[in-house]
Amino acid sequence: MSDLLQYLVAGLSLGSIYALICLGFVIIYRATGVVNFAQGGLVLLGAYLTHQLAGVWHLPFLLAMGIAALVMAGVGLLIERLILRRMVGQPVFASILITLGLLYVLEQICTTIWGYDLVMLGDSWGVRTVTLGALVVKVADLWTLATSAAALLAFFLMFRFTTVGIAMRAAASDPEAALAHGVSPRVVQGVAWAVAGVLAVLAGVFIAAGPRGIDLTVGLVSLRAFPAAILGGLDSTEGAVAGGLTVGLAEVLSAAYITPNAPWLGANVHTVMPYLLMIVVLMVKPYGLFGTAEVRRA
Amino acid sequence: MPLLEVEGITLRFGGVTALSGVSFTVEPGELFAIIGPNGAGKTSIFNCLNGVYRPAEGRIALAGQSLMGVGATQTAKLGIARTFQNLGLFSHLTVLENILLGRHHLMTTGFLAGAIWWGRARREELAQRRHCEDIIELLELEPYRFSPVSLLPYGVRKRVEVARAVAMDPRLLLLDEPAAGMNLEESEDMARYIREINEELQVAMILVEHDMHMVMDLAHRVMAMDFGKVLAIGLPDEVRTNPAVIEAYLGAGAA
Amino acid sequence: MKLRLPNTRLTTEYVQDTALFRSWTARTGIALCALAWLVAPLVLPEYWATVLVYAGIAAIGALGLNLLTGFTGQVSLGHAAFYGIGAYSAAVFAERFGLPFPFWLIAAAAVGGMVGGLTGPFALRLRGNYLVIVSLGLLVLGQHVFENWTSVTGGLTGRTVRAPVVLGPFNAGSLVLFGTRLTRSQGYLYFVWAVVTVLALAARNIVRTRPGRALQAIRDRDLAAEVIGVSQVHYKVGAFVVSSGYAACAGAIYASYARFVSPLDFSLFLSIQFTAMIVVGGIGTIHGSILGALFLTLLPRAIESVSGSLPFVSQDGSGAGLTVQSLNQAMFGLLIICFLLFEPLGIAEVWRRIARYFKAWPFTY
Amino acid sequence: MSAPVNRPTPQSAVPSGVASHALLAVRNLEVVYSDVILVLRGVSLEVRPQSIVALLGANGAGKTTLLRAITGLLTIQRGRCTKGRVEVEGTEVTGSAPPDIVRRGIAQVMEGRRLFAELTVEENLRVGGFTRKAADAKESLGRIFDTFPRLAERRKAIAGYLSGGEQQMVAIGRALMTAPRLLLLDEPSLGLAPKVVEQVRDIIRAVHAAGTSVLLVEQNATMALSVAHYGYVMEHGKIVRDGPSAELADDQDVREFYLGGAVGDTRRSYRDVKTYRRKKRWSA
Repeated sequence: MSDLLQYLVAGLSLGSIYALICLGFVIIYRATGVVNFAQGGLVLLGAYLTHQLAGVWHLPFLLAMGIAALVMAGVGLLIERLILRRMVGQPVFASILITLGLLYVLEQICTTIWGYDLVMLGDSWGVRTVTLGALVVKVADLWTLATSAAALLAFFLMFRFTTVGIAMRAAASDPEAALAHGVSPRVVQGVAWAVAGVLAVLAGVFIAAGPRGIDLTVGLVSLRAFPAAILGGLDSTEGAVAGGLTVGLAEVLSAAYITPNAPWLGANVHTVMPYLLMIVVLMVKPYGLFGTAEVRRA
Repeated sequence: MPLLEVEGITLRFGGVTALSGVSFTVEPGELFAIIGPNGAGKTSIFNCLNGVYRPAEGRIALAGQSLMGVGATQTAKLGIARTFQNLGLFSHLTVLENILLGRHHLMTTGFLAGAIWWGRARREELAQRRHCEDIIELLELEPYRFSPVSLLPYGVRKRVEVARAVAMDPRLLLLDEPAAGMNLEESEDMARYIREINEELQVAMILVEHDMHMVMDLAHRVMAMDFGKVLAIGLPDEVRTNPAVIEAYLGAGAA
Repeated sequence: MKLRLPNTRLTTEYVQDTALFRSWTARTGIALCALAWLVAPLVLPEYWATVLVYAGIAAIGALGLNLLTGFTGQVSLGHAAFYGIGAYSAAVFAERFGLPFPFWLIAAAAVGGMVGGLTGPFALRLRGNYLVIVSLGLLVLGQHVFENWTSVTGGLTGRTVRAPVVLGPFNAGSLVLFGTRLTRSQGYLYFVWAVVTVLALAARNIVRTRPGRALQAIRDRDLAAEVIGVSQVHYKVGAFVVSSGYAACAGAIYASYARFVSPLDFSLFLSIQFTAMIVVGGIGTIHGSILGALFLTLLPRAIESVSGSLPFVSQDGSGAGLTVQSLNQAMFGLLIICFLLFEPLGIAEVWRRIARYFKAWPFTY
Repeated sequence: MSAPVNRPTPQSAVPSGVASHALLAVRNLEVVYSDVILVLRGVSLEVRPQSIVALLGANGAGKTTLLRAITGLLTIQRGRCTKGRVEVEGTEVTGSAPPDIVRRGIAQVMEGRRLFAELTVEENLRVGGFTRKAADAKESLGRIFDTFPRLAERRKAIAGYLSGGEQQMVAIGRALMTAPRLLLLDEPSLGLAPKVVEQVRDIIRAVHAAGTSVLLVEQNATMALSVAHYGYVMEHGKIVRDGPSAELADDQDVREFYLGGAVGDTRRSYRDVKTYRRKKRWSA
């Protein structure tokens, strides 16, 4: 029983990381209608930057994270400014392909600077744990949970009440009409990419925290967040979080219960679990659990 | 026997009732017009007729054969052709290719035969091409045969769409605002084509159009709708002077 | 997508409109290509012959992906999985079932096509972004199977493949021409590019006849296509079958030529490479697929051959610094970005512009 | 194709005298798409303060392109002004970005209304006030709800579910959120029932009465000329006729080709359309 609880906490913590990555997808999807395949690259870069600041230059960890977040917001802005801005009015698949191209460029920038070997993040949480009753919980996991809860709340408030948030929804609905009313896609998409950059740092840090460390596979974790985003529906904030948590739990629980009992499914069946789950759900609900259907009109 | 019988169809989306108890018939060779404010359900009727939407209640039959539960692809084969309010053309294809696509359901070449080309595919392409030339001539599209549709002016595109619909050899042609966004000159041309298709080719038509003059001049019978219900069906003059229609749609200023 | 301006030409018979190569320049171009096909294997050094064999294999895969993405509008990241299925099927059919040459190739393509057809239903229910991610999921599942179905795939360590291309006196592995024994790569160069030619013509013919028009209709306006009688079920599934059949065919030839395959050969990066090929070559054009495959296969080799003299590229594979490998991977990303930004119609369009300058061009639009 | 026609320089039918500059002036504008397709070929047009100006013409004549050139939306469609200038109150704004144009007091209602269908009425209006300070936007919102009480009733309704007339109200209200001095209306009657077209005409009059000038782009010449003071007729990227509305409405060519009137006073029936037609004088 306490095993199960332990797994649940681990699953929720992993799920929160997915949720942070998904929120990155959601904000860009909402602002531009594009799935950002490069988010994994941003996550990787965010983690490496924090490593550089905290692990190599020995800045205080939270300060390092803050600086990395600022830099990554800038990187997001830069990507929007140099590349995505020129794609306004182009077909969706072109934008998808562009972000895929970007993913490869970002990954190679990281390996060029930091190499292929595992490096440590230099976080202050390390392997510290706290004991809550029968549960032993990693401090980093608690931070992960708290941060994603805060990010979710901030998102909800922004899209519902702030003018920028409403403008972002308007721009997603009809970019040209929004532009005609002075909602510059520069502002909206710039904000979206900057926020995505900040979220990438958070996700990257929490993936790499503790003994895990950073290498190229940190970016692969983000690929597993896609099924989470799809499960929730690409345009839904609540969906991103629900999808993230579901996938996190599914992954941890299947690693704990399926792999030992069904070895013929392969040793790492838990890594494909998110995708399996996604495919099953999409067959039933083509726009995810919370997503809004595209209206098909004649 | 009427060509098309629509009996009490009702269509709902979530909580909204788009059509409620709509009934009408179209005779062979008739030019039947539907008028009504935006959102009255005119396009919804088209969508029910060609199988895009499934009405919750009612009955639709084409020449005695029920259309209920028949998918969009099948209705094309049964002889219902349609144009779209905001154009349903394939913009990267040429005018000729668009019209040939109208012949799609009358052709048989599959992937394999197409890939081989020599033999069946080639014979069929040439035969259908010959047929399409007649339609190109009818709608005076000769200068545009090989132009991608997206490079053409709006008025010509509307004509290409009608050509594609005619290429389907339909028994019933649904025209959704064929003259919308056209100037008088283009509207008059369109009216001429509509009459030619109706009278020369003997194709029955349902015409949805906001240009009241065009509707009243061309249609044999007119149905007026509002809020998914039928307000009146009758000869153009009867509908025009119907007080309910004036109140809901035409307004006091209209003659 | 940007638009191509129409070609204007004068013909008096419909038959003339159906000629594939209409102008004298087109016919000259084709003749030159044929000549190059005959001569190149004999004069190229072994290294470049090998490279061109891989380029041909890539071209076959790219043709398939372009039919799906360029002509039907379905973006898919699953192409590498079908390529892998083709490779393993070739191994199984040729080795375990002992099928002779054309049959293992056809069987492999058929298996790929069938599995592709099974994924068709996803495309029917999903659109745009959702489909892309599901195709990514299918690739991941495929890789999982490749890694774990060890009796067929040899697992992560990979397996050897014996699937010789031997048909009567023709043996691509050791071809004898004019009394000279050609190397394996030279022999395969003839074979692979012959297959490319046949499959390119087939694709071209599909595209200009009824099924191809239906695919493009679905791409441009799916609802309107359905209303005029084009069945989305039929043609979307059909597009997946044909496209994955092409991919599997490419994979089978790859396995036959390389004689060794492992799951690492069929990663997401391969899908990205195919995607880059059609973007760079020209989305929605047949010859663009081939041009893109050639360009993107030759470019990394060219970079490798000059990398020794590039100061910022380190030769050693570990640690930091820009390696040839990362430079190549980054190059694919950069090329995708640059072409989509500055020349969305790809090399095919650049070529067209040059050709229009000379008044006419093979494979007229 | 068509030779330039001698015509008087455009001037408003409404005596202004107040401002020395036109509110909006387009001078000899040329627009090219994708570097090859010439859409506007030397267009000049003026809107004086306190006036309603109509721009008539067929689809593809270049009316929407002209609006895009004014509002800066041209670049999205790969279009470019290659010659001429656009001035707002004497200041050149050719090629400015849309938000700058909006800040200069020009608002537009795009063809087809283009509401943000998933947003509520109030959210749609708030987007219209994006370029303004929060307090100003709030004040405008209140004023629009006063002008269109119907919108106040439906402020929480999802815009996509409104009727055609209500949607047009939201679209116009959204444009008025910036308290513009000039409102550009692109085909406001398109796809609306005749009765609703009358409502739209009343709204335009109300907007004008409240002190905003209007440039009305329409195919529906009858409606446009009935509300405008001055009109321009555009064909193939050129202005071929202009004059006070009453004069235009009496012009024989305009009557025949835009108002559907024959030389006499009875309307020509669509049943009697002949293939032969009289050549327009302006494209002689």
